[in-house]
Amino acid sequence: MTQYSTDYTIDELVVCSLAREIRDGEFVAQGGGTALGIVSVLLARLTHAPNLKYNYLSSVDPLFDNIGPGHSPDSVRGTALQRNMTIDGMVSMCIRGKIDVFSTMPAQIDRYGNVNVSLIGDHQQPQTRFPGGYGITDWFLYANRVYAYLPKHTRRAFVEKVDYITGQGHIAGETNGRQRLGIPGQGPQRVVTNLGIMGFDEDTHAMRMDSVHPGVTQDEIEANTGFELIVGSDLQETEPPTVEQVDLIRNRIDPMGLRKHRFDL
Amino acid sequence: MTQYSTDYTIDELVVCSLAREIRDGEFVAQGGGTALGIVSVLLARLTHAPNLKYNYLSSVDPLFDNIGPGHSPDSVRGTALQRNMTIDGMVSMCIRGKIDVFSTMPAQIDRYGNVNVSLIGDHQQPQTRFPGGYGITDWFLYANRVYAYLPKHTRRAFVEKVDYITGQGHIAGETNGRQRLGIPGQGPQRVVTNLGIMGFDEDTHAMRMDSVHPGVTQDEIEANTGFELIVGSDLQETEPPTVEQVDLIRNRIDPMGLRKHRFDL
Amino acid sequence: MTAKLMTLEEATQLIPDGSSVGIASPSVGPVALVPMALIREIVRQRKRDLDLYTPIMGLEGDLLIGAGCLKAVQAFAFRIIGQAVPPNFRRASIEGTITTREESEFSVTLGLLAGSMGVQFIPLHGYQNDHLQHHPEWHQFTSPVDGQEMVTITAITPDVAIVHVPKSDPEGNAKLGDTNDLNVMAAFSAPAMVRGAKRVILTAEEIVTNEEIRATPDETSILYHDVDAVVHVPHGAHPFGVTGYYEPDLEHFEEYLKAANTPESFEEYLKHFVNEPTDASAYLELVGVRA
Amino acid sequence: MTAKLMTLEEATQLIPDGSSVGIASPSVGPVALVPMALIREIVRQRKRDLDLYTPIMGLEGDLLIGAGCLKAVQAFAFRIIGQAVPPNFRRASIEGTITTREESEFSVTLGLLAGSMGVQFIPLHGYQNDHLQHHPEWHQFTSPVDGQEMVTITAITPDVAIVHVPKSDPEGNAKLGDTNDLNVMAAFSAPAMVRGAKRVILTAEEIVTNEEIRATPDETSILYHDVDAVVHVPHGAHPFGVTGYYEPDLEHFEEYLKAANTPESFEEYLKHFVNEPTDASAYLELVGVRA
Repeated sequence: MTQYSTDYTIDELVVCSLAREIRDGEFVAQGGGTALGIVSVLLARLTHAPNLKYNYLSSVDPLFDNIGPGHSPDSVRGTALQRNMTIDGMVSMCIRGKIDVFSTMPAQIDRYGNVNVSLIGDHQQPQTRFPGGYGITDWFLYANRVYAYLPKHTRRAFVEKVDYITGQGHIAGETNGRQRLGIPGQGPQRVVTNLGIMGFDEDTHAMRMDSVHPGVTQDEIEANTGFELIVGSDLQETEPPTVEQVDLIRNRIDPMGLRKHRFDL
Repeated sequence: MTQYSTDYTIDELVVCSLAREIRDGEFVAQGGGTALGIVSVLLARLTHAPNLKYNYLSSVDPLFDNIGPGHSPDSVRGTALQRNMTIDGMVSMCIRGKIDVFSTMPAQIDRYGNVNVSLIGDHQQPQTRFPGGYGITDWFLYANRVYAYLPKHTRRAFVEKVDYITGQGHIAGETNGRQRLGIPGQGPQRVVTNLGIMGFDEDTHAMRMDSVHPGVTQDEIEANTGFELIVGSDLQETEPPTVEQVDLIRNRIDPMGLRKHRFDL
Repeated sequence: MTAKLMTLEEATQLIPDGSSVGIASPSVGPVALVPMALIREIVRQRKRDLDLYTPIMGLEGDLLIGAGCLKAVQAFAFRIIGQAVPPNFRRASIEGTITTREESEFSVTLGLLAGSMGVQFIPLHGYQNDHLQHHPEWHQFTSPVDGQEMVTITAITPDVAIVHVPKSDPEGNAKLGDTNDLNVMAAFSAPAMVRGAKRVILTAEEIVTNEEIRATPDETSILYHDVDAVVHVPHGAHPFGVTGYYEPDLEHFEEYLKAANTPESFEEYLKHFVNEPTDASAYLELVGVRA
Repeated sequence: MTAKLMTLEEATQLIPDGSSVGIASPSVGPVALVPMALIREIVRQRKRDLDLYTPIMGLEGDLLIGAGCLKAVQAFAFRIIGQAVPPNFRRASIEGTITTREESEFSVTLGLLAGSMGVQFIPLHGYQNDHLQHHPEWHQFTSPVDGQEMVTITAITPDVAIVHVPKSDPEGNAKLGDTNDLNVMAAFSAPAMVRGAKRVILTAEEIVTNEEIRATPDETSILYHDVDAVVHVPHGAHPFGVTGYYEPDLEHFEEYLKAANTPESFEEYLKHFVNEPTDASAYLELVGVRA
């Protein structure tokens, strides 16, 4: 019988929720700056998805299962199938639809899953400038399924319209809008936050509340979202991490707690 | 004072005529199957163009000056600046306009310098099938100046219209036709045969007789050309090879006589 | 055996009649990673109406033409190890029994590059020769950038790409050897066409472990996620030679050229070297190679 | 000295005010072939209105912005060795004194690839984000192949590309070292941007002979015909590190970030580290490096 953890932290819940979205044998890509995403991939590989394939920066399928400083991008390259796939190789792989799953942490997200990691405010004279999108623009178009996670579910992050579309979400109100535009990926699937898990309506593609984390209320999520969320007909409580998952996260994958970045504020 | 050879052969005259078209410091490219062209490049490098740069198949600027069997494509690669420039690198170099001079031996050529190395007769059911164009199509578009040489000046080779345009020549009657089509290279400059040297009129781009080889008459060239040649106002006798050139060709560059291919029939 | 590791017979069944088949590592000279054992199996299985994509068509394509497997061929050159026009190709051309789509070094290279990157086409200026009328997949258009006339060099994405490699693991992670030792075309086209193709069959001199691939990760040229089938075939490129394994069998090339000279003698060749040997090792015994 | 071998002062004069300048080997982390000595000379010569093309903008671009050399910058990320948003860039963005053309990994890669091959653009489907409105060089059009909406990712061809290399001969035949040791971006972009640029300046740790280049022809990554100027600058990437030569100076990065935090302290930094040292070796003495 599954034994659930009773002392998990919110970052661990988010890690486990993302890990559950990865199916065995799938090909997952992850950038370098998103420790929590990496922890979720390594957790999936150590539990239900032993055959997942993984591109970590330029290393193809490195075998590491620990993101401590001994497992920096450089050091894991030696265990890869290919040590330095250059950027054209990575772009090729993604355009050709080889990547099943990608996850990232945007600064803003809107009702249709458009994400912003570029700036807040006016394009020419923003109030805040972020580091920019790297490949987020591209993976949101070409990876098969993408996931977003946000450490703080607030009205500033969940907005009616993002200030800058770095990554394209769904096409408003159009069931097959992405297909019409020739976009190969299915777009954003789930948004995992410190409060709950959101999905998108199959027809209108508007964001929908799918589950509420233990101890959080539906009202709390609605109050912290800057637009009207659809409430799923089978709204559930989020499944908590298991004892095994928490043990793997804390003691094997991320003993230094790098996953807590921005969750620990 | 220049001492001319009195015992040169026709292939040697053609080699020297092509070599004279290469200016010092220019970048020359040459395919593998055209021994006579290679001899002309090596001759230019050993005489008036010591600083010419040379791409021989995939070897960038190999230092060899002998095309005997000891200097096969493989063996010269070790003296190159880059041993194996792959085809995308060669294509890039040519599209970007780095190549000054290219020469080749077509099966047919027409009034405007269109060349055919593909087939004789109907496209779907030809009478004769040749090995095809390799990069001739491309170099005729993108190399700055191209040259053709033909071992037998006949009405079958010099035709009103080639059976298959493998390499594009000039645009009929249009002074800047190539520019209008966005073609960067200047196109065919000279055609050297066993009888004479042809150029192209600056305005109409029609083929023009520029010089007649020693012992050949203007009538002979006209009789062996399948269309009406313009006769240049300063029609000359072709300058013969020098004693030095013939010595270099026979004793240093091509002691095996590979240049004679198709000239010795 | 993983699902990808299979026999020549099984792998060849991944090539339906009417498919476009690309040879990812074409021959320029006699040393080349041409999957000859697979080509012979295609003949043995009497595949029909194949459309061959190969930058340079040599003995391998001529064998397929002579055996009646091809309806069309696309290449920028037609030559056996840099010399003769392939005899069956010449005969089929003159008889009009094969469709030839000739192209050029640039169009092959840009088409493979487009396929490799997953983009639809790469545009080229000025390309207005007779190749154009044989390529319905190339479209003339006006550049949205500067209004000039252009041609789309459309991505080359064969239904099945086939390539012989020195080493592969059972999943299809493969090494081509020092790419500087490959010919100028293959060093580019082998990885590029493998990426662009819808399905990929590797034949390999050696099957190595995944651990061996990971031990030298800088040498991996083909990755498992592009590969559908892996077949272990020692001497799989004969009569071509493979660097580090064996020299080309130049006498066999001569024997081939002589045989292909007439339909009758070519039938004899096919019978003797392709159809009668019961498998790849019987062939090797026949040509005097110890596998 | 050949015509290409010159001093930093001379080479920098090949960059007119208003030019677009591309950094062919951008930094991802602290080990990178960034031509920092040349960047400092650009500041010293008070170049103005430059348009910087760099896939990832780090300390080098931030220094140019803080010194008032740039009018615009194009990149897919803005980060100093993978960490902080560059302080001068952040300030200039908020004040509106710099034009930012953000793009993505795909658009940079395809733009560099187009420039490298000499083609006008590479088409991409579905690219309809907010980057688009900042890139007048990208044109929306209808695919002549299948009628779908596309964007031209137009070739990236800066007026001048600059790159630091371990070894070059006097003509500009250069080695980048083992490209597997370069970062994921630079291993592709260094040779690609050099090909696409109208003019190229190399700074080199060592000047070697042409014979030395020919002795290991498989290691030549940049060829003379693309290069206009070669400058010998040992430790020319400091504070970045160069594999096989020196480690990055991480303390200097920290010092930079602290200084760039306010315009006043950045002015001090500029004065002390860029304008006051009389030449590259005076700089190295100042930062405690023995050249």
